[in-house]
Amino acid sequence: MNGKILSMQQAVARYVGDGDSVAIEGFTAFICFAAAHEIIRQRRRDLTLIRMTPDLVYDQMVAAGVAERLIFSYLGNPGVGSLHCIRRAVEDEIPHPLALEEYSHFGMVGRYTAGASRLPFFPLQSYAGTDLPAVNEKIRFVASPYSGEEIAVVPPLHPDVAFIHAQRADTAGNTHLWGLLGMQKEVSFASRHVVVVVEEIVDEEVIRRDPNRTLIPGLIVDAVVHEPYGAHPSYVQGYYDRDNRFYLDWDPISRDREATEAWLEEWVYSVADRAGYLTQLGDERLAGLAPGRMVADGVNYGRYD
Amino acid sequence: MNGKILSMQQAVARYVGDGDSVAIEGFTAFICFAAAHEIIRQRRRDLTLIRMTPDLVYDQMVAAGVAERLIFSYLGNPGVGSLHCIRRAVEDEIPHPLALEEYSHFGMVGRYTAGASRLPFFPLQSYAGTDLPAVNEKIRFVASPYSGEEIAVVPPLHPDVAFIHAQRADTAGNTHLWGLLGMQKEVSFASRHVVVVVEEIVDEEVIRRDPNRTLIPGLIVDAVVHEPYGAHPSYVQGYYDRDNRFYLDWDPISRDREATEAWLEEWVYSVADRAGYLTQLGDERLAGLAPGRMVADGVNYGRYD
Amino acid sequence: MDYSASELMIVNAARALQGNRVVFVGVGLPNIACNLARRTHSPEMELVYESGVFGARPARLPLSIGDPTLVSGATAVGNMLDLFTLYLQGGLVDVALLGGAQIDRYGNLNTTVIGDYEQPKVRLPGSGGACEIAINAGKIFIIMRLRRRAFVEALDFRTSPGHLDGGDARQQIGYPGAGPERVITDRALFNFDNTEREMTLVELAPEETVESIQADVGWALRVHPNVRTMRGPSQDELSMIREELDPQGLYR
Amino acid sequence: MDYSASELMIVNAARALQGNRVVFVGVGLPNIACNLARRTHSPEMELVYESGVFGARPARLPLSIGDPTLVSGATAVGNMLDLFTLYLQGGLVDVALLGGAQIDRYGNLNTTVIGDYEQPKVRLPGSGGACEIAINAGKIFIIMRLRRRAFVEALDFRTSPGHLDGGDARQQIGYPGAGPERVITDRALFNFDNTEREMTLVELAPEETVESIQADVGWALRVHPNVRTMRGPSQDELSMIREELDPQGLYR
Repeated sequence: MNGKILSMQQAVARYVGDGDSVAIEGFTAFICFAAAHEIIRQRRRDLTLIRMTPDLVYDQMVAAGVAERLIFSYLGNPGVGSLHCIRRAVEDEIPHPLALEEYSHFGMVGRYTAGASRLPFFPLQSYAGTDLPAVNEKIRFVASPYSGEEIAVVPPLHPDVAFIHAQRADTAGNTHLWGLLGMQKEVSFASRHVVVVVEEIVDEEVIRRDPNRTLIPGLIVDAVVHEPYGAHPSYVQGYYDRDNRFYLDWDPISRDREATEAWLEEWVYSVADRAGYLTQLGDERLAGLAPGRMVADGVNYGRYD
Repeated sequence: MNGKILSMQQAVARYVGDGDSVAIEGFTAFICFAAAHEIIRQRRRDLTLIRMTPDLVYDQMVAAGVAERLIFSYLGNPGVGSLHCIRRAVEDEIPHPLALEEYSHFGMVGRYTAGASRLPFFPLQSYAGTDLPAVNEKIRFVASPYSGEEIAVVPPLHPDVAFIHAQRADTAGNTHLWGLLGMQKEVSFASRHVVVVVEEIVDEEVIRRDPNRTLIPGLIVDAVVHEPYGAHPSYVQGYYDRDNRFYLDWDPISRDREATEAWLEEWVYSVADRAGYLTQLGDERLAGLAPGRMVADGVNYGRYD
Repeated sequence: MDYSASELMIVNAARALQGNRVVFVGVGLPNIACNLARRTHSPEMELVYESGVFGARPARLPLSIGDPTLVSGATAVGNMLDLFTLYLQGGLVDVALLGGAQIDRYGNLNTTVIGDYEQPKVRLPGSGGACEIAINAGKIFIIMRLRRRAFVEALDFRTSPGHLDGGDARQQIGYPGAGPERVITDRALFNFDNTEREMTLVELAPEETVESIQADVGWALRVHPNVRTMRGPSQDELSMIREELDPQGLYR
Repeated sequence: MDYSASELMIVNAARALQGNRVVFVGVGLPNIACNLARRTHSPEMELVYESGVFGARPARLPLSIGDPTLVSGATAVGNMLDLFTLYLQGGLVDVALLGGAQIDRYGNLNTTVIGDYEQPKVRLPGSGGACEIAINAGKIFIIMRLRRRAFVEALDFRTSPGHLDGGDARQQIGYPGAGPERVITDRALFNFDNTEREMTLVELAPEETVESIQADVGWALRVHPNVRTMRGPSQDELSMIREELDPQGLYR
């Protein structure tokens, strides 16, 4: 067991400082609420929060007052409605103002990719003829040296730290992820520090028997946190389903500032860690999220010696 | 069984015409010699051959006189030495002149990616300070609108047809490939027509039980050819090893024009198809290439209904 | 036969999808419409989701565009870079369904803010993938409820381009896609089949008139010489929606 | 002790790799040198191959940079776009080993042609990944046999940049990597530890002299004030090469 295995409390204490830029990614899946709640508990401030879809995870963090800036592409409670806490911050400066830096999904995809690839810019067919470049000076245009046609570009993005949830990793941080890959690989390569949070820690041989499934190499991983159900109420493919009841419940809670603070008190501040959160949630609630089995057929890589 | 299942003879007759640009890709692995030999047998002419590493497969095609142009990044018999037939064409115009369009590996990676992505150019950190841009006017430079720094760019590449060898596909052309992914995905998306050549045709459900393993969707596949050992003497991960003896044997053969033509007569022109080639090669030779087993652990995607 | 405004939109959207192979799907009404189309006239239809899924075979109504039921049993699932570069920008999407908080006569859409950008009255979700979808997809079908606050003379913010200022503006700017072809609402259907590429009223729901629609549209509405009546849902379509696609009636 | 010129190069290259975590490996001598380093002083060393393999654990001597033994048991295998963008251009490669048909005093390399490009006397393989490796890798070790035809005053073609025209030319042009740090040959070792970044003779094989080396170098050679003697292979190193890494003696 090497030194990369940390508790979430240790990982946040070590890799998240006031004023840092933090990316808790995962497109509608693998959203590491466990990391978000620990950051709230440790009362970080003035963070720049980076996510394509801020989702409930950043709605909660903004309500808790940890953020001063948001870099994103879609502000919504997927399938339900608005993110009321973020709207309160933007529309009414509650609990305090929140600066927005806004892209389209493809723009965020491009910023992560340019960051991961050490490119000065990423070209994409978007933005021309819209009002987005007028409100974000980082969106610019370059002329092709072949056709002369103009194409939009976005600059690299380098979060100070990324929290990436996945199914399994070995103790060195070599990580297998299956299902929606989102931009987990690119944001990891783009970030200065990477914390991988997994449902299971597995033997190195499990990873090496399927190297094409390795999305993130331990080489770029600073810490590995073993946190089962760490993505609840979002989901982990093959491990648990999205807890949609919570996504629906959050709508009325988040519309009301006091109800939101009461929720944060009950589910974040007054629990010590993820284990405490899960105990409070109850086994029955978790059992109801278990999917059936659909197992991929094994493939033979062959032994060549 | 839908209309995409063709014999190699049918696929070449339908998708390769004189003067076309053809990409038989696969970086040192999955090299579809079966397609190359059928193109030679059907005596196509004036082809533009596209491959990062022309390898023996294009050395044989150039010797057979099918090519007038080569787009590539590394001309060598990997681990052995030179490609003597291609050198004869370039140095001595035998059997006739061969025009070269030359990049680095990253440049070819970029051309395929730009083609697959419908981008006007692909930026890469390369070429500055070298003699390559002077001999290839397609390599150009663009200034970053952020830092002003210049970065090299290459234009999109769109082969008329790509032949992609893989382990398995369903009858719609949805293809699983594991091992060295090379640029098989990008060249497929970049090409006007795609012929997938596989060791095994499998049920659609085998593909759908592991969608992350699908490198090429049937959507972009025109034909599926079932051709076991179609990549010999190169290899297919988990199915057979590279036949290194042939790579070594080719060196003296290819140094001599008559020996090369005798080889083409014996192994290409005088065999009807891949089955004939394999019969001539013998089961013992093939049995000697069988790897041991190293099977990936199954993963559960879960059933969500 | 009794049906809701949503059901009328869903069946009309599903019918409009006929003949399209690859459809870029949003969640909600568009998702039900696409799945209805697959189960009726277009079994070969391939569903693409911006979450990175191609050829989804959802075993249940997806709760979001990232629902795990979209992954299990799909043809291919890659990262979002592949989805946006190879599939969308690569030109493989035949049609995409979009909606918005505001639309103008040329089918330009606003999903960003109501009011001033810096001091918004209402902060909307923003683009998501809509901006590049509107530019790169082969064509666009717009699905939204027809309300006065939505059909406006001038957008507060242009998030996703339709026909810009009309005419051949899209070709001038060099967009790969053809832009909005239809607007499907709960009260009327529109197309853009004219050289100005201006939204034109072509069908009315039974209880609507040209006047009742004009009353809720913020500009002088262009009307087709012979306006037809929207065809309502068939019994088969209704039972498929109510029994299979949206049993809980989330989108009733 | 009796050993070959290749073995002398291999052990000196392996020793030079000490302290480097991520090594970009070519096939042949460099591959044997890297595997020797892993099995001796650097068990933590990660091997990267341009074929898309990271953290290879080859069970046999790879026959090419795409040998299947590099895939089975590797840490991660991705496509070549990932390898070149995320790993190489991304700045994760500490050191890469390169060779060439011609080298000049500043460590610039030619692997493209001998003679004129259009009418070449000898058509060489070309760049492969060498051009971008020379630009992006943290630093470069050059491994090649010292011969008069190879160590030339002026290259016929500059395929991979070393220190260009010397001095701070690399920084001026904006390369991310530091460029050539050592040249390891069968007869002498060189470094570039001077402000002109010019190849400097620092070690000689036992039977060589400054004069015998100068005789096969096409320019007035810069010589370190106190030239040392190259350390030959140890018995352990030799037996590991001969018994485990290259039992058939392919690179003897």
